[in-house]
Amino acid sequence: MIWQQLQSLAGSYPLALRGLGMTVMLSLISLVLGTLIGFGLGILRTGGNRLISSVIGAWVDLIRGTPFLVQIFLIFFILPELGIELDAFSAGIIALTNLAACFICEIVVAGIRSVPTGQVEAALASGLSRWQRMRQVVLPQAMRIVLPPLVGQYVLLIKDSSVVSAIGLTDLTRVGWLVVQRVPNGLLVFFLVGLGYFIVCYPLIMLARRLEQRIGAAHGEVQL
Amino acid sequence: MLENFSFRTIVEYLPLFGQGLVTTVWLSLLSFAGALAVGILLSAMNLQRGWLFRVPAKAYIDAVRATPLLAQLYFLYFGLPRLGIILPELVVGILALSLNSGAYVAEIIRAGILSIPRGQVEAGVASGMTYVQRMRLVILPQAFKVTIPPLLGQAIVLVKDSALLSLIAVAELTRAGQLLASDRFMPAEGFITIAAFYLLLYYGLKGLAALSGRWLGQAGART
Amino acid sequence: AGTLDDITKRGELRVAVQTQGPPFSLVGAAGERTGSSVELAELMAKEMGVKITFLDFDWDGLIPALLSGKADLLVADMTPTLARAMKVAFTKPYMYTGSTVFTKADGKFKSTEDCKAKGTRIAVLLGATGEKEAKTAFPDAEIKSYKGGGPLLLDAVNNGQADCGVNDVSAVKGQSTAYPAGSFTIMPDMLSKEPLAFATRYDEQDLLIWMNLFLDQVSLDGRLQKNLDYWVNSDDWKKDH
Amino acid sequence: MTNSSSSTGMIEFRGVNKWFGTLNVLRDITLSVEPREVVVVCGPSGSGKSTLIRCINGLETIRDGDLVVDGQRLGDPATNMARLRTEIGFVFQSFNLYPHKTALENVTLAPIHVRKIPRAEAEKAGRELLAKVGLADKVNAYPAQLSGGQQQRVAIARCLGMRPKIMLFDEPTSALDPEMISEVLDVMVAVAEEGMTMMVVTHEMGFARKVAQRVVFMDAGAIVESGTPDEFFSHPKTDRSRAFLSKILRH
Amino acid sequence: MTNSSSSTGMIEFRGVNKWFGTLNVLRDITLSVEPREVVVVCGPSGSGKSTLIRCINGLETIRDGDLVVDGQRLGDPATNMARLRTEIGFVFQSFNLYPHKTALENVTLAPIHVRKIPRAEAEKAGRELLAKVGLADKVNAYPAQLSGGQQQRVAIARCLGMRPKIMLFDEPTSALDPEMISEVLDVMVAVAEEGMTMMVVTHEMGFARKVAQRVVFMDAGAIVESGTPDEFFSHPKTDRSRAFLSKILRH
Ligand SMILES: Nc1ncnc2c1ncn2[C@@H]1O[C@H](COP(=O)(O)OP(=O)(O)OP(=O)(O)O)[C@@H](O)[C@H]1O
Ligand SMILES: Nc1ncnc2c1ncn2[C@@H]1O[C@H](COP(=O)(O)OP(=O)(O)OP(=O)(O)O)[C@@H](O)[C@H]1O
Ligand SMILES: [Mg+2]
Ligand SMILES: [Mg+2]
Repeated sequence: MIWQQLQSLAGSYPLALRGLGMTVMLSLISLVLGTLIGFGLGILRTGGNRLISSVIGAWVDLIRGTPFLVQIFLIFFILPELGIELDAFSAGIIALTNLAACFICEIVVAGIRSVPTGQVEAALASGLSRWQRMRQVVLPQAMRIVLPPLVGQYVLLIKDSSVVSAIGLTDLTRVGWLVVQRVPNGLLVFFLVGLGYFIVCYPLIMLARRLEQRIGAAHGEVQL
Repeated sequence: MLENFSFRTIVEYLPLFGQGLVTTVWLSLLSFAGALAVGILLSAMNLQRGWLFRVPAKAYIDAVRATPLLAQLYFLYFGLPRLGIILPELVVGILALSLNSGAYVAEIIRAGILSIPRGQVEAGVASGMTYVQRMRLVILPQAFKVTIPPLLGQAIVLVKDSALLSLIAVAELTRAGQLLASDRFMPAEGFITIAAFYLLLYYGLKGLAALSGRWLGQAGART
Repeated sequence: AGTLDDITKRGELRVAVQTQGPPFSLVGAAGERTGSSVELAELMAKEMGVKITFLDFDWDGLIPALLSGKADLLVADMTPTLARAMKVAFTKPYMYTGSTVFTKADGKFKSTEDCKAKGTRIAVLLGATGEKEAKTAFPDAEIKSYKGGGPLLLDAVNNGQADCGVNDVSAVKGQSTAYPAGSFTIMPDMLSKEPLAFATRYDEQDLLIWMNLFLDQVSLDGRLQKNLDYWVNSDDWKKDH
Repeated sequence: MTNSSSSTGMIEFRGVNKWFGTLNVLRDITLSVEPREVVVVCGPSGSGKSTLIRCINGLETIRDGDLVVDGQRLGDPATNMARLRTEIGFVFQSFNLYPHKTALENVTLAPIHVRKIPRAEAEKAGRELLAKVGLADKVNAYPAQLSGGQQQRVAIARCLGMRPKIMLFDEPTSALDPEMISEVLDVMVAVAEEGMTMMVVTHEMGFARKVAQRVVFMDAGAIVESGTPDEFFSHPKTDRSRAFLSKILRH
Repeated sequence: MTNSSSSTGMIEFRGVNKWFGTLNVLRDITLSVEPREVVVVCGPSGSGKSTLIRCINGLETIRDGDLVVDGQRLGDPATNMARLRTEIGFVFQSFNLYPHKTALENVTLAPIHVRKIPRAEAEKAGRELLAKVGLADKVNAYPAQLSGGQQQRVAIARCLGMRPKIMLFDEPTSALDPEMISEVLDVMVAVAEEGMTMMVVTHEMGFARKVAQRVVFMDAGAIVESGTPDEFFSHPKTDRSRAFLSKILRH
């Protein structure tokens, strides 16, 4: 029986590849955009302007506090009532990018706040501009704090991208659900789905670890 | 969908949402407690110098982070019975969430600990504190402050992930909304109500995080 | 202009489907979309003289897709309950089915009566009509509502996480074929008789009238019966997909 | 120079007060430092010396009184603080080196990014400066790999590298041995002689005697006495300063 | 005392070498400090003084040679380092106060948790110690709210509070004004007279003359000269130390 199931599974590989491709495309685009926007929001949020900071804060709270499924429904099904018609892929990208940006914003804010004030003072005292202070002094040190949760977030987002199947995109998880109807071995099918995600996520985790070590070495790593 | 939005139906379903909310809350609380325990254990293993503990901890953390909760849930729910272990749905659910979130928590804690300046560790060492004392008195209190925001983030992720448990027949908040959507074909009412409840939980968690931050943080911010 | 005019102008019929599994809607080994409902929808588009576009949603997205106008009609094995009909317009039923009880073949639950024992664990699908019927038919049992499709129920019963399953009889028959023959006992008696219908919106009266006429026509000329015989009443489809 | 004042002082405190909560850490400070003047600030620990000079480049804000630096009033919306700060060098009591940058990078960061000096040139100058403070062989070391005195010298070199108009030093030789102190002070003297305005918090009385035009003695947030080094060391006017000086001399 | 050695030295370096990468920071150090002896270590910046005393409580590991402290050989598996360290007080060059604890909590943390002294008693002793170093009014301040010199005094009080057998000070008065230096040194002298073994990295020659039994002069990782303060200051034996001393005296 297992043999027959495997055979049947093997036949589904074009579908699986399509799903994997969709997952990779969706997450890649929205992670890149989300990171850029998220860093921007994080920097703006710590920038000292009360109004900007609280508007961003409220938005981030709203997005972090509600299920992604609902967000994607609002973008895909409700926005048209306001005259904004989007195809499923664009809606998925917008929803995922927004989600990524909001989570990354919080991570960046926490990282920036962790840099000792003496560092900012030193940068102030040598007349670095606000942006130079960020770029040269604060962000590089904040990255130590930011990197691990950032990668955690990337990986979570790659997995969150599966929610887009609710608006009709066939991603890797959806492929799993489709295949499991013909090959009723959920354990096997979802093991393979898991493997697919692993192939995408693991290199990312490894990359982060390498970067972390490089940063850590320069700082003189803590020996506990 | 919005023009015929029916608050009346939502009110009719409120008891169901209430039950779901209660389940989500206690389920998430237990799971997060579990995740903290798993995370602390894993990060302690991961920070050891010898490979004996570090390597398995790292492998576990990577494997869990790199695969979706859905697959893990499947593995626990349908895989364990093949090994002769049949657990009730709720137990499997809490177990899955704890084990999953624990891996993320472990990374968060590790990052927090590594952010403590080396001098702090040395000061503890020099006054003859044991490893545990150093951790408890010097490092963790400082690390916790850096750690609270990402832990809050993880808690939120966990609360929302708990919706996946409806897959294995656990009746939580999301399911209440789905019922409204499928019995009455009122998806907008169902899902927007869920969102409102989750937002409520989110602000609750945020308040807790702020409280614990103040409690742990006190005034010693700079240097 | 009516919906039918729009469809003609567009040259495209947009049909929301849920790929919930054989025999109604499935994705074949080669990735092709097929099944009883799917073929009926294709037939509809052919009669309209337009091409068909399938929008594939999961259960959560299905109704929003129809209500928001992303799709013209909704083709799934959906029971037209009166509560649901407050929101969407159903066609007349095109077939009747019902929920049935199934158990693991070598288990100790041999009949529907066995499943009524106190504490029996009954697997049902979240939100499906089977869920409600199980509650009335098995008042003493523990109802477990799963989400994610019929095969999951079979898996749960097969693995021993539930003692009995309740689901649409055609779905159970279609989906159990993926297991070795004789894995499950499917009870001959049905818990209920329920119609299946297509759904559209109340603001699409012209389309609704057309679809009802379509159903009349295909049942008169036998094309409906042919479809059901191939997909639902036999295993013939398995040879081709 | 929109908000220039009548005085010619490079740094002008006029009735400045500052509080930390209930602690009046600067009391009615009035002090004018002329261009090219070198002022040494001394006084007991906790008397407000660091706070005083931190105010000058706006790291601390003042509650009342006026503080005018290089003709620009601090706290005035028209004052471009970032611009002003490029003209003020600062050496922190706790160094505040950038831990993620090497010694050389610490020194060249501001010249390259603020002064827009070409990298190659800035690095050449940086190397020379580091050599001057005896760190030719530590150019590529990170702060965590440097001894306390080496870190302090990097901090001094970082400040000198900006070639500002005003230099503020907060105990710049505290971590140095006597030998190194005199070398570093020599570097500072050479800079002072090029015509820079300097305020130095230090207890190196040798340095005070040699280069300072004025010594300011603070206690409990107030300026108790201010005069030429000769006056101050030989004829202290107040009991407080006499007591302070007697400890130095005894010891 | 399983691995006690024949010698009676409280701290015994025997041919100790240490490398940082390619840098031989400690070269063939052989040095024996008797119980109750007070040794002053001096030498130019970067000569390895901090590294030397950091080795004694095992903050740095040595590559070869033996280091025996209180009869226990470091690096020996039988040595309980945590136990040993409770007997060794250490004042860091960079203070390393706990930023999340008040001054008093910094002082009482180890006595309460390591020495298991009842909290009330530890706090009473802590308050007294802080008063001795002139910080009676800063008991509840956090490190970030203290001036440099105040932080350093908390660090010294924290070390004294443990009442260890051996005390190691790394430039304990670098951030203090001369007045405060003499007060803090008086506290240290009082402690020394109670019979503690002390190694003090300092350039306060006044302190050296007054309490040290021995002065050790280091350069480039090696001990160049070692002798009584009188010998060292009046009749330095090597050119290197003569040059070093001439700078101190000149300045
Ligand atoms: N972690 C490290 N990695 C590499 N080199 C180091 C490290 N720590 C110290 N060094 C180097 O070792 C040498 C001795 O350092 P040490 O801190 O012992 O000097 P020191 O005598 O205490 O100087 P100071 O009086 O300036 O504090 C210095 O040249 C320093 O650059
Ligand atoms: N952030 C703060 N909050 C509260 N009090 C503070 C703060 N910073 C400094 N103080 C207090 O202000 C006073 C002056 O501090 P300052 O750092 O200016 O002293 P200082 O003269 O530089 O002393 P030292 O020579 O020890 O460095 C001290 O009593 C200190 O405790
Ligand atoms: Mg100061
Ligand atoms: Mg040192």
